[in-house]
Amino acid sequence: MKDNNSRRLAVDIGGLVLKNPVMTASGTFGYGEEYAAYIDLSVLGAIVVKGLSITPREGNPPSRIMETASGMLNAVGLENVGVRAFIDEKLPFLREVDVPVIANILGDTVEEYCEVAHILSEAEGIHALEVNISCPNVAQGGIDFGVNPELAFKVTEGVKNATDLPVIVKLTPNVTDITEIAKSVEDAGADAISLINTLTGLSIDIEKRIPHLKNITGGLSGPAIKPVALRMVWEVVRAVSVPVIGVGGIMKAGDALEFLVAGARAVQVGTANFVNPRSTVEIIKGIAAYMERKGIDDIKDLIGTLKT
Amino acid sequence: MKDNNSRRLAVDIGGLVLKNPVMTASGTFGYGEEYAAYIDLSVLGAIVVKGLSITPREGNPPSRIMETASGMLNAVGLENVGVRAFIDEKLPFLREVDVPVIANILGDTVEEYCEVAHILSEAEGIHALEVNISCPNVAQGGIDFGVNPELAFKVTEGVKNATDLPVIVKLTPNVTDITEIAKSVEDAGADAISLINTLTGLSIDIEKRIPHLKNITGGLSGPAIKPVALRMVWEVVRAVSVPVIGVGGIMKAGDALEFLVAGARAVQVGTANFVNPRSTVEIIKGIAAYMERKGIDDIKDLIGTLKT
Amino acid sequence: MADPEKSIATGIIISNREIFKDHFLMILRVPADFRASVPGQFVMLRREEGDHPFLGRPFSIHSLYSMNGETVMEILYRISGMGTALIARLTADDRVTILGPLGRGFDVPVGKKKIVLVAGGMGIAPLFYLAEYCLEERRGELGETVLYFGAQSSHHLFGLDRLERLCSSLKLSTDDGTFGYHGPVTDLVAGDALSFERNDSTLFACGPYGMIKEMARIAEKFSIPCQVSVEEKMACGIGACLGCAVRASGENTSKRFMRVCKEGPVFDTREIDWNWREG
Amino acid sequence: MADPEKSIATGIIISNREIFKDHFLMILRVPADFRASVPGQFVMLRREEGDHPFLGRPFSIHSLYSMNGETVMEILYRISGMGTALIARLTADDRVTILGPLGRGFDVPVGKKKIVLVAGGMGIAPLFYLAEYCLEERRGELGETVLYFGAQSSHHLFGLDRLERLCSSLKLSTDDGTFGYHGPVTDLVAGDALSFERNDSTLFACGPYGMIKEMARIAEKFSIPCQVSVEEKMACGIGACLGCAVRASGENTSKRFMRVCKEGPVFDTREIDWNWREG
Ligand SMILES: Cc1cc2nc3c(=O)[nH]c(=O)nc-3n(C[C@H](O)[C@H](O)[C@H](O)COP(=O)(O)OP(=O)(O)OC[C@H]3O[C@@H](n4cnc5c(N)ncnc54)[C@H](O)[C@@H]3O)c2cc1C
Ligand SMILES: Cc1cc2nc3c(=O)[nH]c(=O)nc-3n(C[C@H](O)[C@H](O)[C@H](O)COP(=O)(O)OP(=O)(O)OC[C@H]3O[C@@H](n4cnc5c(N)ncnc54)[C@H](O)[C@@H]3O)c2cc1C
Ligand SMILES: Cc1cc2nc3c(=O)[nH]c(=O)nc-3n(C[C@H](O)[C@H](O)[C@H](O)COP(=O)(O)O)c2cc1C
Ligand SMILES: Cc1cc2nc3c(=O)[nH]c(=O)nc-3n(C[C@H](O)[C@H](O)[C@H](O)COP(=O)(O)O)c2cc1C
Ligand code: FES
Ligand code: FES
Repeated sequence: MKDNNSRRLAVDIGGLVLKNPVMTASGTFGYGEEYAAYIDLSVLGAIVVKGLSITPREGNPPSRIMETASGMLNAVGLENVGVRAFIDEKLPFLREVDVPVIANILGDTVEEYCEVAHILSEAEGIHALEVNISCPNVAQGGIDFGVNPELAFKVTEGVKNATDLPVIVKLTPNVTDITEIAKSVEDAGADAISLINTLTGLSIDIEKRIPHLKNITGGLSGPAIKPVALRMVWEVVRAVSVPVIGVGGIMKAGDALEFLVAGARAVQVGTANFVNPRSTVEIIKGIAAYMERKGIDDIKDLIGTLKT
Repeated sequence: MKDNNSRRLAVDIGGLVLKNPVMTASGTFGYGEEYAAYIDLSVLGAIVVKGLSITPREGNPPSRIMETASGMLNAVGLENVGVRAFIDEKLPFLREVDVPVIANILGDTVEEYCEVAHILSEAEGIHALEVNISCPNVAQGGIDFGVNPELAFKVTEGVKNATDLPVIVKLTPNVTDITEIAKSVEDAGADAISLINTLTGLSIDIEKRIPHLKNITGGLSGPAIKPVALRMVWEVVRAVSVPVIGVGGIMKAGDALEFLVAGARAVQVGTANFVNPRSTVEIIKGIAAYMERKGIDDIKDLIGTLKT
Repeated sequence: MADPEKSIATGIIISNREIFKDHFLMILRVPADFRASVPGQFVMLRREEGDHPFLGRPFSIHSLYSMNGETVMEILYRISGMGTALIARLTADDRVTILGPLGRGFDVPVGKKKIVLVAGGMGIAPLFYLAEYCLEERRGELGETVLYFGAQSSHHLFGLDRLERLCSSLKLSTDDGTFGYHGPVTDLVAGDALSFERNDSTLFACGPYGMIKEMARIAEKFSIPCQVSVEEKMACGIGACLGCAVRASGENTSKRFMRVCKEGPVFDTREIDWNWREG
Repeated sequence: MADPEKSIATGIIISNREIFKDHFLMILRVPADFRASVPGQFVMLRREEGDHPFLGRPFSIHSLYSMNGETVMEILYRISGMGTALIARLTADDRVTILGPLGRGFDVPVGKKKIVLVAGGMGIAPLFYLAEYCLEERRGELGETVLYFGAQSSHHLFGLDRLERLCSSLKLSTDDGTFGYHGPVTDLVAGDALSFERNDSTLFACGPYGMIKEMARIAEKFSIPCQVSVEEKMACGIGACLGCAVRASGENTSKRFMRVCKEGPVFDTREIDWNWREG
C-alpha cells in the first residue's frame, strides 16, 4: 500500500496489517468518537480504545489530573463502560470507520482478563487485543501483574488461550528490568509488546499540603517520560523477537521517528491528543515527509536502523 | 539556630546538623569552587561533591549531555579526580568555607567503596559520606549495586564498617520497589537515605540515526522526573525510620517544599544549578518566606505533614 | 463528520489587560466561522508559542460578537496558577490556539419568565454572556433578568455599567462589606427565593464550589430549577481523558461519574452528587 | 569571593534580526558593569520568560562595546535546533538571562606581528570580536591582521564591509564557488602557510569540527601556533557538570578530558586529541 507521497508506511503487528505505524494510546482517545470532529479517523494506523473490564468501573474520585513539567499525572483509575456496553454502544460507531480497532483490556484476576478477551473475540469489529498488565492483581494482594514475570506470563497465556485475535501485551515501566517481563510475555505467546504505560508519580499542593490527586499517586505521561520510554523500547527490541510498539511522550513526527529508529514497529500517541487533537494526523504526515526527504521508500528500511 | 527571618531551619541528618535543609546534589556542583563566584557557599545546608573513586576516572567520551523536555540526559560517566587528588587539591578550598561537606563515593567493588570511605574518613573536613550505589558491580557482571537488595546491603555494611562518619546511601529509581532497597540499606546501618539518582533514558538524533549521547543511554534529571522522585520519597519515608533526603527536579522553593511536606528531612538541588547558579540560595530564601507566610516557626513542624 | 480543519482555531489577541489585581480581560479575534456558541460553553485555550503550559486551560466564553466584520471573543479570567500566569503575559498580536466552543451550555427554557443569575466572583464570566444572550436573542420572550453578584470586595464588582444595561436589576454583595450586602451572595438569593415564582423562574449560577453547592441547596429547598456551571481540572476538554469527573446523583445509575467537559460544564443541580469533592 | 549578584546579568534585546536564512544578529543592552571580556569568551544565554529551552545555550561574544553610555553586546548565531529557534523568536525589549563572560578566550601573544584569523561559517562570530580587539586594544603593537573567511555560499559571507575596516586583508572562499576561492577555506590557508613567518605569526580559527581539525593539521605541518575555539554541548557553562568534555592530547596526563567551558573554549591545537569525536 502506498500513501499519497508514494511511500510505503504499512507495518505488520502480529498478523494485523496497519496502513501506517501510528495508533492512538489507550485511555487518551476515548472510544474514538470523541475525535471524529477533529480528524478523519480512517487515516489512523489503528485506534486503541480505553481499557475495558468485565463490569463497568467508576474510576477514582476527582481531582484526577494535574499538569507537571512537560507532562501530566492522571489517576482516572480504570473508569470504563464495561465490555458489554462498549460492544453495544461504542463499537457500532467504530465499525463504520475503515480503521483497525484494538481493545485494551484489564482485570483484577487472570479469569477476568480471559473473560473480557473472550467476549471481545466474539464481537465483530475488533482487530486485536492489548492487555494492560499494569493492573493490581487482587488475588495476589494487589501487586501489579506487570511487575512480576510469572504473573505477566499467566495473564498473557490466559488471554492467548481465550482469543484468536492477535494479542499485544502492554508493559509498565515501573520495573527494574523491563526485558525480563518482555521475555516472559513473549514466552507466554504474546504476538507483540507495547510499552510504556505511565510512570508512577506524585504531586503536592503545598498551600493545602494535600496531594493534587485525590488518589495520591497517578501515572506520569507526556514528553517528560519520552527518554525513559525510548530507552526501554530499545532494550526490549533487542531482547525479544516479536514486534514492539513504542509509547510515551510522542508529540511530533520527530518523536515517533526516534521510536521507529530505535526499533519500534509502530507507535502510539497518547497525551498529545489532549494538547492537540490533530496530533496523530500531523505525525503520520511528518513521518511520510521525513521518508520523502531521506529517500526512504519503505518504512521497514527505517525501523531499527539506529547506529550505535 | 534561627535564620534572618527568625525561622528555625536546622535539620539533623544522622547526627550531622545542617543549618537548613538545602544541599547540592552530587555531580551538579563540581567541587564547590565552581559556584563561589555566584553564591556565598556558607549559606548552604551542605555541599555534596562529585562522586569520588579510588583512582581518577576519565568518564565517557562526548557527547555527554542532551536536553530533553523539561530535563536533560547526561552520560558524564563517573569522571572524577580520584579521592586522593580531591583531598589534596579540592578539599583545602572547602575547608575554608563554613559549610558541611559530604563526599559522594563510588566503586566497582565493595572493597573499592570501603577504601574510598576509609581514606575520606581520615581526611579533615568531610562531614558525611553519600554512597552512590547506582554503579555497576564489576564482580557481579556489571549489575548495579542499587537494583539488588543484597548488593545494596553489602556495600552499605562495608562502608559503615570503614568509617565513623554518618553514611547516607543514595538510591537509584530504576527499580520495581524502592522500599525494598531502602529497607535493605537501613538494615545494613545507613544513617540516612537520599533519592533519587537519575532515571535511565535515551534520545536519538533522527537526522544521523545515532544516539545523541556517545554512551547511548544516559541519566535523566530535571523537572521532568520530579513526580517520580516525589512519589519514591513518599514511599520510602513510610517504609524506613532513618531520615530521607529528597532529590529530583527541584528548581524552586515550591518544589523543595513538596519534598519536605512529603516527609523528606532535607533536599538536594541538582540540575537547577546549571540553569541558574543561584538556585540553592533562592530556594533557601523561598522556604523561609513560605514558613513566615504560613506561621511555621520550626521546619520540623512542616516536614512530613502531607494530609492524605 | 465535521470539517476537521475548522475545529481548532487560532485566536489573535486584541488586548489582554488587567482589570484589577490578578484579574484579566482578554479580547481576541477569532475566525469568522468560529461556530456559534451557547452561553455556558467554554474553550480550551493554549499559547501558540512554546510548550508552557503543557495542557490547554478551560475558560468560559465571556462574550462573542461581531465587530467591524470580525468575530471577537472575550475571556474573563483570574491568575490562579502557573498556566493562567503565563496566559496573562500575552500581549496584542500574540496568538493562542482555541478548541471550542465545547460542552453543554445553559439551557434557557422556553416560556419561563424570570431569569435569575447568581454570580460568585469570576463566576460572572459565563453569566455575562448569558445575560447578553437573554437580552439579544431571547428578547421579548423572557421576562425580567435579575443578577445577584457577590465578590470579595467592592473593586471585584466590575463591569456593573455593562451589566446594568443587560439586567432588569442587580443585587450586589461583598464578603468584606465594602459594597452592597455584607455576606455571601447566596444569602441574598435565599432571602428573595420565596418571592420567585416556582414555575416561572430559573436559577443560573456560577462561582466557587461552596457557592454553587449552596445554590443546589437553595434550589432544592425552594423547588426552583437551577443550572450551575461546574469546574474540574481538564486535560482534553473533549470527553476523551475522563479527567474532569463529577459524581452523578442517584444510586441506580451505572454512570457514577459525568464529564464536566462533555455532559457539562452546565448541569442541573439535581444531576450532581454534591459530596463529590471536599471543597 | 566575587560579588555574587553581578555574575548573572539580564540582557535586554535591542534588535534580533535575520541577516540571511536562519542566521541572526542579536544586539543586547547589558549591565554597565558587565565584566570586561576577552575575545573568544562566551556567554550562556537563556530566555528569561518561560522554561524553554530548559538549559542555557552557549554563544561566543561577537562584539561588546559602549554606545550612548550603555554597554552593548552582539551575538551572531544560527538556528540549529529547538533552542536557537526559540531564541530567534525574541524581539526588541524581550529579556534574556546571561551568564558570563565565561571560559578562556584567545591569547594574542605579545610581540607577534602577524595575526591570521580563519573563520568557517558561524566561526566568524568570535573572530570578528578578536579582529576588533586587535585593532582597538593592541593597535600599534601588532602587525597585520589577515582574515580567511570561508562559507557555504556567497550570501553567507556577510559583514565584509565591517571586516574590511578591521583587517589588513580578506581572503574569501565558498563551498559552492559563488564567491572567492571554490573550496574549503583551509585550502587557502594551507596554500599561504609557507609564506607565514613561523615565529612571528599566530593562527586563530573557529568553525565546524572538520575545519578546525584541519587547522590543527596545518598548524602542526607548518609549525605555526594555532588557537581554536571548540564547541561541545554544555549544561552549566561554568565547569560544574563535566558535560563539555574534549579529550586532551598526550598519554601521560592524568586529565584525559578538558572542559570546553573552563579550560577552553579556546585551546592551542596541540592540547587536543583530535580523534576525540567522530565529526
Ligand atoms: C468549564 C470551565 C470554565 C472555566 N472558566 C473560567 C473563566 O471563565 N475564568 C477563569 O478565571 N477561570 C475559569 N475556569 C478555571 C480555570 O480553568 C483555572 O483557573 C485554570 O485552569 C487554572 O490554571 P493554572 O495553571 O493557572 O492553575 P494551576 O497551577 O493548574 O492550579 C492553580 C489552582 O487552580 C486550580 N485549578 C486548576 N485547574 C482548574 C480547573 N480546570 N478548574 C478549577 N480549578 C482549577 C487548582 O486546583 C489550583 O488550586 C474554568 C474552568 C472550567 C473547568
Ligand atoms: C563556546 C561555544 C560558543 C558558541 N558560539 C556560537 C555562536 O557564536 N554562534 C552560533 O550560532 N553558535 C554558537 N555555538 C553553538 C551553539 O551553542 C549551538 O548551536 C546551540 O547550543 C544549539 O542549540 P539548539 O537548541 O538550537 O540545538 P539542539 O536542538 O540542542 O541541537 C541541534 C544541533 O546542534 C548541535 N549542538 C547543540 N548544542 C551544541 C553546542 N553547544 N555546540 C555545538 N553543537 C551543538 C546538536 O548536536 C545538534 O546537532 C557555540 C557553542 C559553544 C560551545
Ligand atoms: C488519562 C490517561 C488514561 C489512560 N488510560 C489507559 C488505559 O486505560 N489503559 C492503558 O493501557 N493505558 C492507559 N494510559 C496510558 C497511555 O495509553 C500511555 O501508555 C501513556 O500515557 C504514555 O504515553 P503518552 O506519554 O503518549 O501519553 C492512559 C494515559 C492517560 C494519560
Ligand atoms: C551531570 C550530572 C552528574 C551527576 N553525577 C552524579 C554523581 O557523581 N554521583 C551521584 O550520586 N549522582 C550524580 N548525579 C545525579 C544527581 O546528583 C541527582 O541525583 C539527579 O540529577 C536528580 O536530581 P536533579 O533533577 O535535581 O538534577 C549527576 C547528575 C547530573 C545531571
Ligand atoms: S477534560 Fe478530558 S474528559 Fe473532560
Ligand atoms: S558545560 Fe558544564 S562543565 Fe562545561
